[in-house]
Amino acid sequence: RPAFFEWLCRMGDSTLILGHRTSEWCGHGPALEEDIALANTALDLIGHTQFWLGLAAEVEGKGRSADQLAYLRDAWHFRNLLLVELPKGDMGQTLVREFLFDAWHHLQLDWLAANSSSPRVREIAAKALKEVSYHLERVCDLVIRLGDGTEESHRRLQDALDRLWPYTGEMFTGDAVDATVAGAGIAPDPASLRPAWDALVDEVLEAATLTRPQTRPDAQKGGRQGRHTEHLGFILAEMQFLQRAYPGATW
Amino acid sequence: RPAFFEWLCRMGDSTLILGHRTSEWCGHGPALEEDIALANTALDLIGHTQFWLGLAAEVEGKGRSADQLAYLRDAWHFRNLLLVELPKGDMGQTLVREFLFDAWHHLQLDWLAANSSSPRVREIAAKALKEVSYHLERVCDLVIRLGDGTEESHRRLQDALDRLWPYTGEMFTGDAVDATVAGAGIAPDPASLRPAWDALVDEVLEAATLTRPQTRPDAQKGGRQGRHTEHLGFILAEMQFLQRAYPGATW
Amino acid sequence: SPQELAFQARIDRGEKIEPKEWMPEGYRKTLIRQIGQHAHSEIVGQLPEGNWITRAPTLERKAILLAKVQDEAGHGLYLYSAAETLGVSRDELFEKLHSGAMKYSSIFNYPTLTWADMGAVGWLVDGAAIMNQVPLQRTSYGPYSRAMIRICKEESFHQRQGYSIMMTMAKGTPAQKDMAQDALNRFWYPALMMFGPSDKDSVHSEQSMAWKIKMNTNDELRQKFVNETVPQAEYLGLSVPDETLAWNEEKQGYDFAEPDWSEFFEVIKGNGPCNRERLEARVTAWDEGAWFREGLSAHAEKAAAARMAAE
Amino acid sequence: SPQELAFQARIDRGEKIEPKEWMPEGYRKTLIRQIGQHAHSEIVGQLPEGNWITRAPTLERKAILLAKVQDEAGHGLYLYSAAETLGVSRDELFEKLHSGAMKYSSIFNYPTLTWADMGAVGWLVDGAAIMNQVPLQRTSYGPYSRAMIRICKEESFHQRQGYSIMMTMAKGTPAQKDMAQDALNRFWYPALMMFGPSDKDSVHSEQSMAWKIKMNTNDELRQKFVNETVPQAEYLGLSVPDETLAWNEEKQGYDFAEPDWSEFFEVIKGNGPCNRERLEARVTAWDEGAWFREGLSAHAEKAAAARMAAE
Repeated sequence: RPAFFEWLCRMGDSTLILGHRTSEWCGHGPALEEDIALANTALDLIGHTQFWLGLAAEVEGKGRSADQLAYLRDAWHFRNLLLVELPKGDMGQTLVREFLFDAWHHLQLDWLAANSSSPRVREIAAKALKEVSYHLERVCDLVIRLGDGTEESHRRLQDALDRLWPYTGEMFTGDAVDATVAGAGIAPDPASLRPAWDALVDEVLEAATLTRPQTRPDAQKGGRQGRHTEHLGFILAEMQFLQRAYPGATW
Repeated sequence: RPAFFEWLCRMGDSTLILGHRTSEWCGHGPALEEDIALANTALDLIGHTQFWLGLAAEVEGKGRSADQLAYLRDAWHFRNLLLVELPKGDMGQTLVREFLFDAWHHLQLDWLAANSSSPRVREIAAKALKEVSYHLERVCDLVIRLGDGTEESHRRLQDALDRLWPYTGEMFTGDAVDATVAGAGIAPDPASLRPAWDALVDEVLEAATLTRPQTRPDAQKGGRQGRHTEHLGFILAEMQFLQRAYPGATW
Repeated sequence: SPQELAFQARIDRGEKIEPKEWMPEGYRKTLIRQIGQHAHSEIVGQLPEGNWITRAPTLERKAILLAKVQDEAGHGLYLYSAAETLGVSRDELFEKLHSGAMKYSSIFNYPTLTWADMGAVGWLVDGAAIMNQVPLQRTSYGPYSRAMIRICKEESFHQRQGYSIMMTMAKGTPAQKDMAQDALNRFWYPALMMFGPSDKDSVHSEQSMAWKIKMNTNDELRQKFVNETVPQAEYLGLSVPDETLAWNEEKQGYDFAEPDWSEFFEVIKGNGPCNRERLEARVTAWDEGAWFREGLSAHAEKAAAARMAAE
Repeated sequence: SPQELAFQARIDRGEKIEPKEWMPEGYRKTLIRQIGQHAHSEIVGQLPEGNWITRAPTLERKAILLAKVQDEAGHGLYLYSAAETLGVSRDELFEKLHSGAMKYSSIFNYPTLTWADMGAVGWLVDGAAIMNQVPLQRTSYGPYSRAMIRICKEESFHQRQGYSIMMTMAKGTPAQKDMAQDALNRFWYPALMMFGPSDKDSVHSEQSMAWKIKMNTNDELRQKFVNETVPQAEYLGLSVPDETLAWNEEKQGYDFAEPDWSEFFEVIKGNGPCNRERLEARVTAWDEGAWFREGLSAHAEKAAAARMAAE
């Protein structure tokens, strides 16, 4: 049960923080269609967060709500992947990050919707899967078009890929929490998703004329255990301000 | 007494927020000497803040401390000039902002140290005056050298000046609080400092080969009454995070 | 001319004018200006609300605000499409926005300073927008009229959400109520300004009314807005910042103070609190997005060439 | 050579070598590398602490932290000046830092994640630095020795401030104590790594010891650090994250676990948590400051030309 809570926080914190980063683009996108798509993606991710953290709060059984989990934990209690907390960077970094994450997210939700021993998890995953299928499709298409676009768009995407690659291994690195949750049939062994992820990533990178980095994919990790980058503290200071400044108020 | 409190907050909030913006440069300056000078300026400004808000807390007499004033008020209770809350921009904007502010700050402290009817205000102003004399001297020198440097350094300083000019009038625009405090002999009528400020600014701009903007200097105002720009909220979310997240803790 | 008379007759009969049909050059130009300005307002209007998305106080409020800002971008899309039917491209309109040749609604040059502003913007700004837009559903130009029908549906939803934020704040802690009152104080007069100067000072009105591009006078709409909004403020327990406000039995409406029109013209001239930042944000987004748009075009050309070669 | 023998004899007698005096090329090169790396560490070392200045929890702590970061820049200045006496300019050294040809202390590639890290950095990182630097006050190269004397004075002040933060946190609320423990957990082994790999794996040690550029072995200093720090941790009521830690009566020192040297070499190779960001921050500062430096030079030239013309 504590492992299940922990795992749910990992799911919900990752969607929350990626939703936050994505929402930073609102009104600042490179084209109107992109503004709409990014706001829509952020909206979906915040929706997933409500489900995951809502269930986490229930499983914890200490009377906390999804909002309390989102707004009243400090950085070292957050369990998101490091990948999602990195600055949004240019649109190349934003898209490549979403691509690397969605490729995993989609596999994860697909497994959960079909196989999880928890009916609640299956239900949430099934809802989220539809949206994430669309996110993945859209972002693969953009990565291919921009990778195989101009020299500059190619360079920007390759730079983003090189920069983000060391953060991808964390998605597939299990620990005791994962072992417990996988043992209970709730979630897959993280490592088991790697081959399918590799295959999809390779396929898209090839179509995009991008080169798969040769650097270590697992150089950066710790987010899922609460050891973050210096960026998360700033995200939370901003995100949590009102709940912190006006404790107990209803909004 | 409420006017005196208000006026002290205006002094302390302006030094606090300018100190915050200046400290954002730490480790990111264009030269080592500049890193040192900016950290030193920020340090002085935070020191002044401790004095002004410390006295404000005493005058208020409600048992609040300088730290509580700094860390537990929301944006609409802050009384700083809008000028000091604008983003730091490039070094040109940072220097021109400091120049425009220091030129006023120095005159203000000079008057206060010599003429204020409040011995406490005279004392604080006398201490701060020494430091601010040095800030002003240093920044005038840099504005002159960069204004009359390369084409690019000239352009950047002129851009900064044009951008910041509409915020300068607020330093000289009095309201009922100023009238009360001036009436009590505590502080000068803000408008009375304008001729000396104009003279200094004109002299430095001429030496710097910069052009005094012809736009309205008073287009932007309201900070001293609590109507701020959208930037202040983000400053405070960051600055106040620990005090908000861990209420009542000792640091 | 007989053509113009026939055109006016069609309008008078309540017919819709469609893109391929003949229209006077002045009609086209006025429409482009009006629709373009409206589209720009939707786009720039994302910014003051976007400013609070990352700080929304609950997940639910964050989701609602995201959806709203997304809708605004969508409205921009409808409106630019409507303008395109008049022969002006979206990129041309953007260029005019960025150069300052076209305006957007001045209301978006005011900052959003507290969360209560998300309420005030929804309640007052969207409220005033709806007041302007509802009659435009019956405007003479077909594409514009249809865009307005879609937009109005969503806007009234936004207004209700804004009012719900105001309600929660006004019934909340003392600090929240203060924030709500402060937001009303700051947005009241700018909202009144959204209807434009008094009709007697308004230049284009008469011809636009005849063409059914403008359906009501500015003063009519402003009066209607005040009549509807004042009871809503009372229900919230907030005070409208106008000491002269009083019910006038005779005209069955409120007497109210005019906004400070000199402020209005200052903001139009570029001296509003956020003019520079709003425009800079849009220009920066556009400039920094150039490589993205060019990348997509280049790929589309390559793909088209590849298809040609394959045929 | 006889010259080298005479040089070594001077060092053995405890004389100081001064800039204009003859010195072996290896001595000069080793010193440049060591002083330069130390200078770079001061500059890059501003970043992890600079990260918390805007979030310092009280005005007093903010002022102290600002003063500390300012001191670090000042130390950089002394050290670059000392290196300049060996014939290498500050700009050349910067260039080598930016290209990756020269390193800075790996400890600064770890992130500062909570306010307690400001305590841990002062206590452990400055503590380890002092342990390295105190003997260097007696180093054979005059300018380096004198820089070290000034620096050590300030560093021990910083260490006390760091310890004071740890003390306040460790005696504070449960959350603060957790933060303090977490900071110790994260910084303990990286601090041990600051002394470098075990002497048996260290390449340059022997010659440097003979030249009195290096005064103690890495293992000696590490042992000394552990011996001093463990009781300080106990006094704080915090646990050193080393289950094997035990007092060894015979050697009158603690037995302790070695840090994970594979992690050390990974961080050196660039795979630490913050390598990319730290270097990027410095390179960005330098590149974006080019116009500033060029502006000042251009003005200096104009002023010099004007003086010449006037003479």
